Amino acid sequence: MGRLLKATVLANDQVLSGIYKLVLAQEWLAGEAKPGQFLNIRVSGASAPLLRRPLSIHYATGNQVEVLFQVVGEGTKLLSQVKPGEVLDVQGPLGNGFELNGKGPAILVGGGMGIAPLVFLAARLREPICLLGSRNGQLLSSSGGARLQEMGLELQIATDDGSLGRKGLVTELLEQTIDKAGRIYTCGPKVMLREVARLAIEHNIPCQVSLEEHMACGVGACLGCVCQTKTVQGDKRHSRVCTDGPVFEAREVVWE
Amino acid sequence: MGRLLKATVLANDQVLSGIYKLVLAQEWLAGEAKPGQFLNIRVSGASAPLLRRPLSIHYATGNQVEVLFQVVGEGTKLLSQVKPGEVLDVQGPLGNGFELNGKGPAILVGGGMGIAPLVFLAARLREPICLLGSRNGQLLSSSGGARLQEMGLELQIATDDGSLGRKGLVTELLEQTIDKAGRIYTCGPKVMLREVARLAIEHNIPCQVSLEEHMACGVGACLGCVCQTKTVQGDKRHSRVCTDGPVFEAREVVWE
Amino acid sequence: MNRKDDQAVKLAVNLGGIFLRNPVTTSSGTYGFGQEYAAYLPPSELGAIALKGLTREPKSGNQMPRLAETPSGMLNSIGLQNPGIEKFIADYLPQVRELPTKIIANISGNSVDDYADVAGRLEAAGGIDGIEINISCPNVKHGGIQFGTNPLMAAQVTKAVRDNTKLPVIVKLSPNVTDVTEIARAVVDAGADALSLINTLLGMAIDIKTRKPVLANIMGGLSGPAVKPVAVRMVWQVAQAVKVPILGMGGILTAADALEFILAGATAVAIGTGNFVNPAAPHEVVAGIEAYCLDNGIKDVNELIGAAWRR
Amino acid sequence: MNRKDDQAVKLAVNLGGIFLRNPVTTSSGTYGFGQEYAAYLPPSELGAIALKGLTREPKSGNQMPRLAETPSGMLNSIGLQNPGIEKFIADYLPQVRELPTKIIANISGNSVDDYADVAGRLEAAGGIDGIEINISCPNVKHGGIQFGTNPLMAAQVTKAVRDNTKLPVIVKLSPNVTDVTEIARAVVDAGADALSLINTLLGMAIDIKTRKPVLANIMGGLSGPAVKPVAVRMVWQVAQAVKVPILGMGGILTAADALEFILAGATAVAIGTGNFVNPAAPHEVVAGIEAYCLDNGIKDVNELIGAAWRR
Ligand SMILES: Cc1cc2nc3c(=O)[nH]c(=O)nc-3n(C[C@H](O)[C@H](O)[C@H](O)COP(=O)(O)OP(=O)(O)OC[C@H]3O[C@@H](n4cnc5c(N)ncnc54)[C@H](O)[C@@H]3O)c2cc1C
Ligand SMILES: Cc1cc2nc3c(=O)[nH]c(=O)nc-3n(C[C@H](O)[C@H](O)[C@H](O)COP(=O)(O)OP(=O)(O)OC[C@H]3O[C@@H](n4cnc5c(N)ncnc54)[C@H](O)[C@@H]3O)c2cc1C
Ligand SMILES: Cc1cc2nc3c(=O)[nH]c(=O)nc-3n(C[C@H](O)[C@H](O)[C@H](O)COP(=O)(O)O)c2cc1C
Ligand SMILES: Cc1cc2nc3c(=O)[nH]c(=O)nc-3n(C[C@H](O)[C@H](O)[C@H](O)COP(=O)(O)O)c2cc1C
Ligand code: FES
Ligand code: FES
Repeated sequence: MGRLLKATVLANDQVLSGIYKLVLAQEWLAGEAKPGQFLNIRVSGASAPLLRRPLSIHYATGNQVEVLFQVVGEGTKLLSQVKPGEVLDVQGPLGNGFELNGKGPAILVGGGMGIAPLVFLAARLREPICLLGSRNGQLLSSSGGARLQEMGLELQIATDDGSLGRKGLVTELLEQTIDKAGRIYTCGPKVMLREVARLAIEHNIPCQVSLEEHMACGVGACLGCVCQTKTVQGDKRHSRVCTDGPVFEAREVVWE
Repeated sequence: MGRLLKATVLANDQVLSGIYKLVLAQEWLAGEAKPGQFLNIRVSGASAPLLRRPLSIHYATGNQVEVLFQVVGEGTKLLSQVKPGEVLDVQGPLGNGFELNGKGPAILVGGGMGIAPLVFLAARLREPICLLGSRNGQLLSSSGGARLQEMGLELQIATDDGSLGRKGLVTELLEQTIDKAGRIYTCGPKVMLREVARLAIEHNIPCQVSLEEHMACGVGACLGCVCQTKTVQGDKRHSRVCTDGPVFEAREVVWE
Repeated sequence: MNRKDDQAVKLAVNLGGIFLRNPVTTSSGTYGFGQEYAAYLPPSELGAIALKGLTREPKSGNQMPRLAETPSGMLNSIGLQNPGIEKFIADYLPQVRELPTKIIANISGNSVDDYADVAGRLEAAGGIDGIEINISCPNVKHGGIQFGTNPLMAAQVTKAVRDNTKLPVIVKLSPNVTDVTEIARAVVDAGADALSLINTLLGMAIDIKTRKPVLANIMGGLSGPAVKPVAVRMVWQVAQAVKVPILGMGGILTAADALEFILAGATAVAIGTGNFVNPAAPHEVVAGIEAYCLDNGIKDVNELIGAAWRR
Repeated sequence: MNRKDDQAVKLAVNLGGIFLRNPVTTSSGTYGFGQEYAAYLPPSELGAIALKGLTREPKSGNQMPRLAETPSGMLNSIGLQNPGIEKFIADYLPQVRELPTKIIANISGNSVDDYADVAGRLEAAGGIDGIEINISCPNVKHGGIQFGTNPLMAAQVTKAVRDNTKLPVIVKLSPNVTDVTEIARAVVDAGADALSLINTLLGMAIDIKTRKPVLANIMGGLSGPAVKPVAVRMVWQVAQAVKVPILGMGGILTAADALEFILAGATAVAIGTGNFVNPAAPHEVVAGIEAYCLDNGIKDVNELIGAAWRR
């Protein structure tokens, strides 16, 4: 269960143009956090921007929690201006997170900023294989690729411009590797997730996908963030990404 | 005529709890500014707080313009958090300012934060006598009193708690000194202004009062900031504090 | 000794027969069925919780996207997603009933009969302290807003519910009308014990990249601080037009906001969007109202109701 | 060579017979008589300027305070302070006429006759390119808002002005109504060449220290970004209900805001409160619309009008 917390900013460094690594001192949160969970961070004391911003936990250890974020609008811009020593109003940890237990080799498939939360996940799994994709090599490294490499993991890389790894899509890497997979974990853009899910279902491999939706409450109270899911019997319903997810089993999601 | 300017923050220091001195690098503005004029400063890039904040020019010299302000709400709080090196969106100089020419000794009557703009005025007058009032001595010094003293001017001081100068009201000081006055300049709380105006009119001494009103445009376009004024014939009208003022001749104002 | 006896300030209010320990409640659709925020704020600190809107049949709600942030506000088009009255009573009410605060059920329908039926079933099931009739939800095609903008239909719905339950009946008014007092008078004459206002303002946003409306439902309801001036104005108008108590809401984040509503004539207030921004808001608002009363020598918060116009 | 020929994007629009060089105008009551902001923005960059509301007799306006800031917005209750039509024509019009942009006079009245008279005198005086009828000002006791909330009266005023002038007639609609399309249809049937919307939302604020309304006039008009979702929704509704062009406004600060209105169906937009926040806003909005068109291969801004619903 999440809590409303005060977290002191230890660092907030630009790791690449428009990408920041925010390091927070919050011991309780660091102890509680599970890979795949997220925080809901207040970015302004004024009434605009009004809503909290949902951001995944990039890493957590000791008394520190890290968030890796990209500046895309007003809220993330304000967050990028936060200075060490300031105290942030942080709600979390939120969401269900990834199920770490499972059989066979774990393959992690990350695209773009979706690589960020996989770093925390990779640290909690036994020798996962990481398939990473991004627009270019710099972006890929800065959104968690470099960190995964430092962890000594097997990486397979695809970039749109071929500046790092193979030129192409990360899902092409998955097609080649999927036979080795015991289970798949994935986070990234919707189109990528859909293709990863399709492959996993086709090969009958358990696959956990982390979804993203615009959120208001982050705790399941507003029903603003739903996605279509289905039961084994095929009954469809609206599930809340914030509390029923953000991590869903691929075959539960209605991918249209 | 005011302009829309970018001004680099050189310093923004807390001079006393809740009072800040903002120093801006803006050569054109520093050259153009006249005592009694004000700036309209944007305090947020977001839509809340929405309106600019009107703040008097505390001092201007060379390429620097100073503003002395008190944190009273959200806007001034945000302004107090601005760091050196940041660039502010400043509109000014606005308003008519004080008429510096006039006969006889000038007496300046300042109350509370109303002392701040008198510093710039005092620097442009020949040996004015400064009558200053505030809640206590610390506040009085920090809102411009110390600066006026450094300028070697004759100061007469009254504080509510008697911690500096005489215990009482600055208007009591004025009653004792008014016979020496050739002209009076005053800025401060409305009740004080009204009493200063009353004394000046009674003694038939020209008196320029600087008024304050909530503002939206600051340039005379919205008619939001009016005060009642009257002509010599006694015809009443609504005048704009931002452009017809903020400085008015005491006998033109309808003091009710 | 009862904790209340210690309090220097009396905060309890009577909202048309629902006795609230303090005037601060949470609004329908923003607080789920009362469980979601329980870890952040003990429900015992709240005057009441209004439940997510219920309908006769289950509703899966509108398509996504359902949310858009706007300057100091947000648009939502949830479309009354809810399990339906039957499943609610079976699966959710047992837990809801245990919440240590007053429970207000919020109901919507496509017909007068729907409203009466749902109200009756809720009373029969037990554990509900009051019924809030939502005649003003802008997010559903049939019913909803039509009832809320027409005084005759609003009165009809109110009367049907009134006749079918002994529970206190609150009617929730739409702000999307020319004269809110006209509707207010009509539903009070039809038997409303209290009024709540405002529901959301009808709004929309367009995505200039796709050149389409942001919300799948095209339009949605605007809430949050942006609407506060409109909400305070309507509470002010309605409070002077009718004699029943008012539950005021629309953009409340702080105790100062809540006090504006109370001074305008609200007996109690509800926090909606404010919970998303600050889950501790209801707690802070209660504490802030108490502090304000202490600072101003007010012994009973009821003295403040409508104080901005009552002379 | 004409500067316009160089432009890759055609920005000129026809607002019911008023030909604007670009779709960006400034709104009535926020731009004085066009002189106050001239030092900040060359009027030649604007599609048009709407003048501060004029009445038959001089008006000293409401008491102070007239302003209150609200979340992402502001309340005003100026009360149509203006020199009256006679003094305006004698003392101000000579300078207004020289402004290098289209001039829209905004008129208000206490009676149908007032409106017709002021419109006639303005046309006779010359130098005005269009008349905007303010039937929606919430800040005056008589006339004003009553005309704006009643379709019959709105039509009457429109027809009287229509019959008394050959100038293009724009009717400015109030958002404080249940169904804005009803009023829109009524005034278009009565001869309006264009519609402008929205005027301000009726709102209020209470000072919890004094326990009185902040504004001397009690209520005021809410404007600024807070109202944008309501304004975009109304433009969307009205644009699909009538065939005349729309001047869209309410909370525009940036080109993205302006594009929302155009995509919703506005032929041109007006910036009001945005000028106070950023006197360069109109310039930035024109530049931003042009850049958007270039980026998206749009040759003529007219292609974007209503593109969010026109298929
Ligand atoms: C569970 C979850 C985890 C996330 N983790 C990360 C992360 O680790 N790193 C990262 O860079 N980004 C992450 N995002 C996306 C991040 O929330 C958005 O980029 C951010 O909210 C944008 O805010 P803004 O004000 O800068 O942009 P604006 O576009 O101005 O935001 C406008 C509104 O839309 C919402 N919004 C915009 N984009 C998104 C989006 N992609 N997802 C949800 N809401 C959005 C904002 O919250 C805001 O309410 C995550 C989103 C979710 C739902
Ligand atoms: C011509 C002029 C010169 C001024 N010079 C100074 C100065 O040199 N130093 C200084 O400390 N203050 C000065 N003030 C007052 C200053 O403008 C306000 O304290 C400030 O706007 C408060 O903003 P806020 O957001 O912190 O407070 P809030 O109370 O949150 O502001 C809410 C709204 O009310 C307005 N407002 C609140 N108080 C005032 C006020 N006293 N006057 C005008 N508008 C107000 C704000 O601008 C804002 O729009 C001056 C005001 C005027 C009109
Ligand atoms: C996400 C969301 C869902 C809502 N659902 C309902 C509802 O089911 N029934 C209802 O009467 N009001 C509903 N409302 C309206 C709120 O109860 C409240 O009237 C409105 O949001 C204004 O208050 P606020 O500004 O504090 O949010 C909803 C509001 C939001 C934001
Ligand atoms: C200070 C002020 C004065 C106004 N005066 C008038 C007026 O005289 N006539 C009129 O039709 N509208 C008047 N308006 C309404 C604006 O023209 C505009 O319709 C409204 O403010 C919404 O646009 P905005 O959010 O861009 O300000 C006024 C608005 C403000 C803020
Ligand atoms: S964000 Fe409110 S339910 Fe998920
Ligand atoms: S602030 Fe607009 S006229 Fe003075």
